[in-house]
Amino acid sequence: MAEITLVEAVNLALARALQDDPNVIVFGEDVGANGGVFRATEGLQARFGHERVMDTPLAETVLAGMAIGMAAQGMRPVVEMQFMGFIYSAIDQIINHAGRLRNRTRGRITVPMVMRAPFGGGIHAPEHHSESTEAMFAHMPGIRVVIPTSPARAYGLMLAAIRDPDPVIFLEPKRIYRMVKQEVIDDGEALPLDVCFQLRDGSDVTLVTWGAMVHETLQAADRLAEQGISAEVIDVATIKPLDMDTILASVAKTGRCVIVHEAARTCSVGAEIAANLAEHGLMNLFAPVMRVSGYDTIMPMFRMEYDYLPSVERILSAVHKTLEAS
Amino acid sequence: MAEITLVEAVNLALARALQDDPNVIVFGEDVGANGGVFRATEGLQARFGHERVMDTPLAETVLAGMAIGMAAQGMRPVVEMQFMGFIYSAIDQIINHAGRLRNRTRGRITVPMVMRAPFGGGIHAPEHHSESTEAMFAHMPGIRVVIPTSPARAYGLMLAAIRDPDPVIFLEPKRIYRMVKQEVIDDGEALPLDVCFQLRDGSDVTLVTWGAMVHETLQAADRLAEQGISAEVIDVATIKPLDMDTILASVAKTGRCVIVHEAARTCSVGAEIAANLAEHGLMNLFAPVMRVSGYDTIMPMFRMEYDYLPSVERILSAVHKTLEAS
Amino acid sequence: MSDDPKHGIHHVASFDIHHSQVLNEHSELVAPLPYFTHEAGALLDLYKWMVRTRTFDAKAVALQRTGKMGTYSPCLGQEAIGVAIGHAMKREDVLLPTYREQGAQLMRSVAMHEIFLYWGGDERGMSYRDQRQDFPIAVPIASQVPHACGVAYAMKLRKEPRVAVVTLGDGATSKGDFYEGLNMAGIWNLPVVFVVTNNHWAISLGRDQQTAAQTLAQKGIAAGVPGEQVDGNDVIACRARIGKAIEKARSGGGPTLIEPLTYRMSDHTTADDATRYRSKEEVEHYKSLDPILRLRRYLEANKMWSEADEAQLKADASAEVDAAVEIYLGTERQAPESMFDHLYETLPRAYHWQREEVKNAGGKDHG
Amino acid sequence: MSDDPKHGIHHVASFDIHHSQVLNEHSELVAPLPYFTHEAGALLDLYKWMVRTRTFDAKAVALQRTGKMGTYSPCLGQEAIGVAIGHAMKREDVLLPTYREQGAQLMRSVAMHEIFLYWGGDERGMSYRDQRQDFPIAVPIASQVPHACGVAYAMKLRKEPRVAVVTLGDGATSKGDFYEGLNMAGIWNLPVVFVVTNNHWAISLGRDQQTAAQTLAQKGIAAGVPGEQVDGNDVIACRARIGKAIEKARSGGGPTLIEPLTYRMSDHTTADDATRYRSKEEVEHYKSLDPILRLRRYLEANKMWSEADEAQLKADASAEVDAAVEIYLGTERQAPESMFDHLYETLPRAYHWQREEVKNAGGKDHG
Ligand SMILES: Cc1ncc(C[n+]2csc(CCOP(=O)(O)OP(=O)(O)O)c2C)c(N)n1
Ligand SMILES: Cc1ncc(C[n+]2csc(CCOP(=O)(O)OP(=O)(O)O)c2C)c(N)n1
Ligand SMILES: [Mg+2]
Ligand SMILES: [Mg+2]
Repeated sequence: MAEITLVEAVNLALARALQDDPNVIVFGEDVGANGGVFRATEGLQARFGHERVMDTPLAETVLAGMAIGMAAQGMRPVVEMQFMGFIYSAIDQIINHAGRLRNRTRGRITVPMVMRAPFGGGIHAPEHHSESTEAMFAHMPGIRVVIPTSPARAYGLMLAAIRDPDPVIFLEPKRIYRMVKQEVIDDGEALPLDVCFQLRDGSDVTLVTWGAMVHETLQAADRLAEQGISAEVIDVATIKPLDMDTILASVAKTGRCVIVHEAARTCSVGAEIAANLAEHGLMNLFAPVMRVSGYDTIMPMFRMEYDYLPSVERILSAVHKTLEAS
Repeated sequence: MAEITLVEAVNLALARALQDDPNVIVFGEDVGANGGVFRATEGLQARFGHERVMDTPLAETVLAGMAIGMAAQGMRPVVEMQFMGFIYSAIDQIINHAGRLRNRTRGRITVPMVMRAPFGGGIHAPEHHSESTEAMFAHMPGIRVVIPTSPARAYGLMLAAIRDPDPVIFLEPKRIYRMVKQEVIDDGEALPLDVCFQLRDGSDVTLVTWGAMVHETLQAADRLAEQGISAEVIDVATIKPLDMDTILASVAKTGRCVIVHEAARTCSVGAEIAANLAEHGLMNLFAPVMRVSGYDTIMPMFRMEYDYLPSVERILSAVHKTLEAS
Repeated sequence: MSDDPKHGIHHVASFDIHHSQVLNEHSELVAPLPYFTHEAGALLDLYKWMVRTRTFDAKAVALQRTGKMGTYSPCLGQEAIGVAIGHAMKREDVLLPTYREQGAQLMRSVAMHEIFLYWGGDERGMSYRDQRQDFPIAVPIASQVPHACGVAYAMKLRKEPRVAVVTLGDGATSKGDFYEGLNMAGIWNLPVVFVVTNNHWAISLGRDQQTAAQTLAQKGIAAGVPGEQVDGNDVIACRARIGKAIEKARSGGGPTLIEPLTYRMSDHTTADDATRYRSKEEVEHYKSLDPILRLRRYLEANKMWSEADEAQLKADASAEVDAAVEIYLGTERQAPESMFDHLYETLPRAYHWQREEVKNAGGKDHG
Repeated sequence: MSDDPKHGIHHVASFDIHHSQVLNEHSELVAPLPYFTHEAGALLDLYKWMVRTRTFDAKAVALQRTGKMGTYSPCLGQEAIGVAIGHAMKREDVLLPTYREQGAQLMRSVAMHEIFLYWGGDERGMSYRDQRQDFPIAVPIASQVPHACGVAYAMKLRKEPRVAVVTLGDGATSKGDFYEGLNMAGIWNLPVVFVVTNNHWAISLGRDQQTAAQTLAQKGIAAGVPGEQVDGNDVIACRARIGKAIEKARSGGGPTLIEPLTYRMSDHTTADDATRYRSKEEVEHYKSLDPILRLRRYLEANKMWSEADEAQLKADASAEVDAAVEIYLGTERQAPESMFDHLYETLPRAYHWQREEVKNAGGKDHG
């Protein structure tokens, strides 16, 4: 078993799903001969044919809507949005239809679709190619929002997303598409879609994160360890539904929480986690819940993008503040 | 000076702005002869002509985009989205352009537009006509989100929104469009766009709310008063930027906070407020921060909509919980 | 611009739009009866379904007016189109309707009381006990068009001889969703028929303010999809042209756009007051084109229909509608916690407490 | 379907699409020189700007390749269209460009170093010191079309004799924004010209997979907007037709859609590898249609241009580009807190602490 990257794991899971289930189809802009602009769909069209792996015109509204129509007919469409910056034309279809059809029809029509999109900054991409707006989707009822952060989790969560009977927004942190390699066994095993993954065990502070920020957060945990501070690291992974049980249990143990994310701060998933702590975990908190996040400003173009993205220092400084607070 | 309703106050402010500034124009679906489906634009076309008050085809993307183009040319467009349920096709234009053009061009092109939309439930409207998704907009950088809750505030905030040099999403709680009448003086005075309004003074608990829920929240405060509990009531009014100073000061005084809103819970504006309390107000809190909110489910059709909307009882029960907690 | 080789100008492409009619406003045949009428009783079927639809529609308005139902969108005057669609489709096809396709929906086994429930604010009005595949109406205008392309793609991929029929209004043609879907259908030669009902109004916006295009049928040209007009108050022509388009799609011939020309005789919905924006004269004019009257006169002139038949039909239709009203009014509210029961296949743990809270909430005091 | 009154079928409307050319691929005039060429030096101007654009474009690619700039989208082979637009527009008009309109942008006083800054990841590349009204490129494809309608509406309302010119690609024509904008322009007869550059590719999607429509020009028919094709590698025809459309719009004649036919000679961007999805033969074929070579041969044949002129022009252009590179590379980073300085006219109090935090953040350790 060779070691593979996160984007290769996405590809592996897609191939597996296409292989296992004739209802699975993959489509989007440039996913065919080009293999997707990040090569996530490389080789799939050659292997599974033009009817099951289709290049489409540039039209995100109809891409989303077609996925809904296909899913309503019992297919398992996996539609790619080329970048999260272009997903907004699909929002009407997601919030008004994908997330609602089961409920509207009392279970008669269901929408087992997956919408994939690479997201996040840090790869020196052009304007509009680096945003993180997962919170907008987390606010919508009736859907799931999933973010993998390792090759193994990308594989297992993607399979779970495709097999899930409800719509899943699957956001891929493109900065770490090729950052690490890991052995991934193509055994068709899915991972659960509603639990956090605990990446580090710790006792002094809980670091909660998701997406590419796992990278900085783990580094911060290493540095804290050097300083004798034991940080628990949680990868939320399924942003919606949110597994607060795991986070609350961790904070009950550590008494401190720092949430780290790339997205703009206001009404972010970080806000939701902190709000839950203020409601259900308050009495366990020794210190303010800190959020180290993207700012409430436009994601800068790439010359300044690393001034925007939370750094290891910003995480460390927040942790130290929570340690001083009590 | 006659007493007028909230929707009449919107109309009065629009007329005033059209009168005062030739750059102001009003457009949208059915805003002309029909006066808007809620009559917010009643009489404006007759008074200001078809070129400044225009009926448009049914096409929310281009409506939003045209407003941006007009604003870039120095006009002050006020575009109506007929219901919030149909605003989603405009999101791409708002997040990718309206909120960004000033920043992208380092101030060269600005977007002084207003997008109005009635929102919220409780009027026995058809499907898709009752949602509250203000949090999605509050997450977007570069814009303002404003929600009036009285005729006077509707008038003053609308004028402020139109005069503001940046894009404003102006959400009108339609359940209270005609609920109360109030004397409004047509003096052209705008209200500030970045402060909360304190509706009641209190010392035992802070109730924070916005939109139509102001109605239930004030009633809850009355009932609490009968029980000898003094509740401070804050109408957030400008959801973005969020005036946390006022809220934090109130909670510093009361030590307890209950946030009341119609919108779905996850990643709501309520989450943002609670998160700020967990970060900046923690040491003042005697009790968990409670959110009484819409549920994380599809807004039900009207036979069950009042099971979804926070009720006075739900607010009271939350307040009592915070009082018992400490 | 015209062909002018001396000035370097060459003609590249030509397009034509046609309109068809079979039974004109005077109930005269202006064309031979189309093939489908060879089936015994076909015309009578169309007639009966139109009357049934109108009876249903009138009752729905009455229910709203008497406070027993919410806002409702009548299909008065447009019955020919819905019934033509319902008659032309096969059971296994899929309809993606607007809120004025009651005729088609009833013919496709949506129960009358389900439609009442829907406008009565109850989700069960979309559960369609006897119709498992058709979509419920899409309230966000034109957003159903992309779904139709997806449904049709699935049919095509699986090589099933089935067709998706999507209906929309003149107003819907201004929305990007419509055009994006049309374009997709063209590229993939999908088995989908677009019925664009031009009833001349989109709430208060008249057809001529909706687009500068001379016809709505020509919008197909933008996507390489053939388009045509048909007299939308002539149920025979509607049934013939829509049927032809459906069978063409079924046999791999690809999509068609059909623009039936008709008129919204009612207010936009029961919440609307059309006198604010259109003239009585206009409405009166269109009354004379009524699709039901038109066919009835033809049937009577050809001894296919009598006063007695009419009386019987009306009585039957009323009885049927009244029975549905009874079911509707007798339907208990759903349990409040049901708002969580169809959110996901299995409600995630994260929301269990919310379901419990709704379930246990006593009153709903909103002052 | 054809006219057939006996079967109740009547013809309603006809539409034609034409293509124009002035200088063919062999550099022969196939039409009289258009009016604009009567202005002395007009042809030379077009030529010089095309060469200047290509010189700039090649340098931008080189900067990216050597790690001095980010991803860039070349306009190689499409220079005629941009230059025709730039030449036809008046200063007071407004351009809403794509990322391949460098020719037009340079002619409209966008500085070369600004374009470098943009692709170098610096917002100041959109501040256009000498061009205050034109839009920066819209990265979300087709989303600029609605803006153009708004700009044009403002011009019309104020009775200013100005025109908005919006450019887009073949890929953009599949997006609803394009169609919605086109429809608006038709209804309100707006002073806007849509230049739809058909370069046969949208990243890896070929023109024929983009739409089943025979031409892109015919998409105008859907909105009642006249559409036409023009040889996009013939700068003279482009300038003539685009100029004509602009002046028509200026004088109240309403919108036009122009489809210049050309070819994307380069990869989609410097991050793309077009050999994955298209053949060498195809690229080679289009090389022979090069717009710059085509005009040069004509100018030389007519003694309007010499080897020496060419050498001088190239030297001048290179010097100009090199000077811009120097400014670009010498431009200091913006202060990090500047990310808050153009967020609102006045930064709301709520965000002051964030600005302070960025300002005071020392390192940016990301491992
Ligand atoms: C996207 C969207 N925008 C606005 C509305 C509000 N609305 C409901 S019906 C309607 C007019 C529709 O006109 P048309 O498509 O001609 O259908 P008709 O009502 O005539 O059958 C409008 C604007 C909506 N439902 N969806
Ligand atoms: C809405 C949107 N979807 C996807 C993309 C990614 N993307 C960038 S360019 C492009 C192709 C554009 O093709 P075309 O309009 O023909 O312009 P060209 O590149 O040929 O000049 C795509 C899909 C985008 N920028 N915006
Ligand atoms: Mg209509
Ligand atoms: Mg192209």
